[in-house]
Amino acid sequence: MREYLTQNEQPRQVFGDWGVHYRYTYGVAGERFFRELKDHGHLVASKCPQCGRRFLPPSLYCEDCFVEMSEYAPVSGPGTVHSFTVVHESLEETCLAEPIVAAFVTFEGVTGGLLAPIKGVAPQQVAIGMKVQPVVETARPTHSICDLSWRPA
Amino acid sequence: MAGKVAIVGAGYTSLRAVSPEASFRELVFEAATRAYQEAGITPADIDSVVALGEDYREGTCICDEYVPDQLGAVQKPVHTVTGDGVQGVGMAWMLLQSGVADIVVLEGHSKASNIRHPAHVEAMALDPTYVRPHGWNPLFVAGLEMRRFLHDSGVTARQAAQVAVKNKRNALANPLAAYPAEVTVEQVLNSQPLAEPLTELAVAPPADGAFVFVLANAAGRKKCRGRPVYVEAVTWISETCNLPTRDWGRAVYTERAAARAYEMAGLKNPAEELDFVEVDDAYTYKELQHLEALGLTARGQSGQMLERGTFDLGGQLPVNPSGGSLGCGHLHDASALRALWEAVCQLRGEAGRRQVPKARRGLVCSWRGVPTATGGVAILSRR
Amino acid sequence: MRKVAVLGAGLTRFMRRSLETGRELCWEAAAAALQDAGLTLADIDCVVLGTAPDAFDGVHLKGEYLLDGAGGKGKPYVRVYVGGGTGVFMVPAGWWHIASGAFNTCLIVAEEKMSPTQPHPQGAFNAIYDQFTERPLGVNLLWIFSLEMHRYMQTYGIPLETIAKVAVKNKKNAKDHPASQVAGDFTVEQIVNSEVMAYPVMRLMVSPVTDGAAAMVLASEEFAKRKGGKHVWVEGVGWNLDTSYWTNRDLAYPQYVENAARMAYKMARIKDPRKEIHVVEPYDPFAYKELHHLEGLQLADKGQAPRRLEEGFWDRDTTTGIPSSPSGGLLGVGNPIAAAGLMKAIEIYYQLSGKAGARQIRRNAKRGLAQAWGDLMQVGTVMIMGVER
Amino acid sequence: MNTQLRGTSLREDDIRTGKALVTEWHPKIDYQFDAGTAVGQFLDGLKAGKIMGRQCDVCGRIVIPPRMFCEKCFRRNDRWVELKHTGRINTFSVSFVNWDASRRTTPQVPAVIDIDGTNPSMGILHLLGEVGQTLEEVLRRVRIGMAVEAVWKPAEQREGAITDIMYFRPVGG
Repeated sequence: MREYLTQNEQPRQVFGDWGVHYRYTYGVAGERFFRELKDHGHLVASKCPQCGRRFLPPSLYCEDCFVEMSEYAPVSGPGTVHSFTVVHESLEETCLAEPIVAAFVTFEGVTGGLLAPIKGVAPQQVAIGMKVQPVVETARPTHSICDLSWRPA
Repeated sequence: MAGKVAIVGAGYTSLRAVSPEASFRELVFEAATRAYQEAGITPADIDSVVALGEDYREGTCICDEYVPDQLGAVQKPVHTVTGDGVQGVGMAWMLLQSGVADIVVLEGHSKASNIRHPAHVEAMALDPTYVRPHGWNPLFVAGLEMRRFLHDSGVTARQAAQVAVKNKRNALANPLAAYPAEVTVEQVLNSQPLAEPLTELAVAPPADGAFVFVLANAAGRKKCRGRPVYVEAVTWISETCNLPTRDWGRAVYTERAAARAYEMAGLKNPAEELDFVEVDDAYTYKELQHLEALGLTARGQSGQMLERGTFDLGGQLPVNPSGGSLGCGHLHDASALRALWEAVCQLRGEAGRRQVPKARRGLVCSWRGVPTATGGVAILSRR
Repeated sequence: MRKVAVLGAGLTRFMRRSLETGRELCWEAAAAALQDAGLTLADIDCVVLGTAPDAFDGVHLKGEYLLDGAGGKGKPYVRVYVGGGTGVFMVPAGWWHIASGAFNTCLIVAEEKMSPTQPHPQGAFNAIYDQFTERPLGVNLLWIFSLEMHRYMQTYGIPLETIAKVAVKNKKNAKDHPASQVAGDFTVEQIVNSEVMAYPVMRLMVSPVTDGAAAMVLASEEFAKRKGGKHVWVEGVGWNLDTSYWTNRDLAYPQYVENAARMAYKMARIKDPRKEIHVVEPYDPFAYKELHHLEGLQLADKGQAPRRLEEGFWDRDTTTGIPSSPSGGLLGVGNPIAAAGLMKAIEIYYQLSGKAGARQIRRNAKRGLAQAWGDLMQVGTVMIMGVER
Repeated sequence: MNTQLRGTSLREDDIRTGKALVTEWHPKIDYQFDAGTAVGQFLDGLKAGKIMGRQCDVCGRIVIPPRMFCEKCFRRNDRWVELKHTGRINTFSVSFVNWDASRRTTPQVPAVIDIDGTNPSMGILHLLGEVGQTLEEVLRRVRIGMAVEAVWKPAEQREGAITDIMYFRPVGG
């Protein structure tokens, strides 16, 4: 037994794994958004009765006015790429064979926007300001945000 | 008010990529021993403790359990802030101003090397409904921010890369730093792309280490012998963490925190009145974005000023003389304490080869990292 | 030290699993508190959030995730943390934001959404144990409580039936609480004969898994006076953290609770708490904890809280004793950890301002105390409120 | 107070039947913790069949689990001390619940065991064994204050972990 560890083989590590996983409800507003997406293929926004702005994704409350939002309406028209990035690493920090083009897309007259991958276009051809259309997976839906992607408009 | 608040002791460990010979307790004990010795106090003098910690990074659920022993703070009023070092200073400042404590200890550490799947851990911070299910490496948030910042400000990717060159070079003069190096702009730009335009050398690599500070109000200072560095202002602001409604190009949290801090410290022309700044540089572009938000450059001018050498050691306004997180290593929330330690060294004139001549007042600007829009500003002075 | 007033409070229902996300729960409680105070978010200078481990909601940097629901957007916002003691600790934290002179108004919000954790929320608690010398044993949460309870019972010779009466009392009190999740009329036999979880802890002596949120608005004296009316004031705050080497401690007595209480009593200039505290909300995630804590709070001698219980000293309708957990506590109302602690502080506010409705105690209460506890059975948080006299 | 509180309660069935939508997430939340100097060598000691504590010469305490500092005197403590393989039950529990809240038919008996040779007497968390298969049996055979001894894994199976001690059992069976 020593006062100091001075050689490579001396330090020990103890492994630990939390061993839990999670199941998240979508919430009052999220339930509405994903029902509309599932049943009608719409993206719905909520409207603040105080400031009048429309929010995407919809929310139970306006984060500025702090009042309840209970009016929902579909968002129409093409979206605009506000920013995008090409992701090369997985969650395990390994190199992805096929990089993902992740884009944040906004809609005219709507506060906020949605994050989803742009598909069917080379990363070099994506630019800020580019118009895109939402594509909703209907063949094998997951009823999650993974059902949403963008294609050039 | 209980008089000015001062830092009277600053303790540290060296920073390194891995630290297998020391447990987190042993790292903190080393830093605390230094801080208390410098302040001339024993644990009996400590009225309250503020610690920084986030459970998923510590690997411990309710990580505040493991704070007191290594600080000699068993059975004291101890609490943890899940916030950065500037927020920690803020809590200490309020405890001291309220008079409930005269001497407060602030602790933060990182054992980032112990996390086996760091991207999985950081991804847990993403909204579980609208963002996380995509399964993207959370660096994508920084990639989106960087692209939009470059687009809005006109700063170029080369200029952003220059931040890594400067900071890693500054770190060569910092004995604590884990990642000092001479690198070129080309090396930064051509390193492995992670979330374009972000490349590997544009990201501050994680490091292990610990910092402990002793803070005191006027009554507390009577019990301490350490050379005081005064906290002239401390502010913290959170913008929304909700990615869809945030500003992707600007650091609005820093703009607001800075405005309050300048008012609190009575600064009219901060670019003239500050002798150096330590700003968060978790990613290269963040340094420039934060400098613009601090109002220390006109919007869109940070890149050109950097190229002109304004922010170099020896420039008009040295930025990250310590080497920043890019040069020292990223300690998560304790990164701001690394910056605070640099500010204390500079203001005491103890920064050695990195000393900014006649440093009288400095600023620390923090950010809690992706996906947050939370950060703080602290202004420190010699008098 | 500036004086700090309570202007309003709000709660959500406490539920086994809520549809609402954590953010939505925060908003529901915070909006209710602002409404109670007659204020809007624009009147709030700063926000303090309390929530126990990230592992329940399953969100890292949970304070950041919850912030817009808690009203923190664009404001000085911070999450402070002392494990299970966090809920009551919101009051000390809000207090120093105002007492320091830094801010005039503070919204404090506490949230817990435990239901996302699978296979069971209890699993998240495994990682509270020491990662080197305890977790590899295959620990579970109930161990530490049953170990502490057994030591407490053994030291003072307390029968299981007496401890069960805490659950009977609190579940009954909770019948009048609008947030309550597990209220009801139970007999001592039902409690004692309920499923053995980890002896001596039986299923009905344990508070449930809960989702919920609570919020409170605090303000400086200047702000409160300008607003007018009679106010409840924060008179004392205390908190204390013991060693993390919990197996090295005396498990029969919560010294850290005593230390936290003494800090708060000193600030409130209380010399004899048994005379000067008129209503108390001690933390009761397990039945024995209420008794253990009443002793730590100096409201009963060591080992004597159970005897007082038998005498009815802690009953809600007592006129000579000190009503304890008139809300129904965690055993009756539910245990969304941080939110449950703040619910207890809120109960003191309701009792002192005469807003407790069917739960209003019969004693005329001028001063009350709420306390919480947590971590590895090592933290005590205390807050004392009083009305103008 | 307002008695019309908000909050929408769900039943497990609402989720199972798709009445309420959910997403699942299976993260990799795992760690390789640095045991460092004190605990690292404590684990080495277990591998060698020894229970080691640390002594502080100022307060005289001999502590377990060991640390390289004395938290009371706030100084580097002084030496390693080999403790006995025996101790006394400070408290125990009879647990029928697993970590995930599933139930056990035969109980685990966790205990705080004050290890002989510490000063003042202080303990560690461990399990009791050879004490029965039912609640009644365990309560009949185990008492707080009872002397117990460590039962070790065979030397070749030890790996330098707290589980190198399989459990503690009453002294003399």
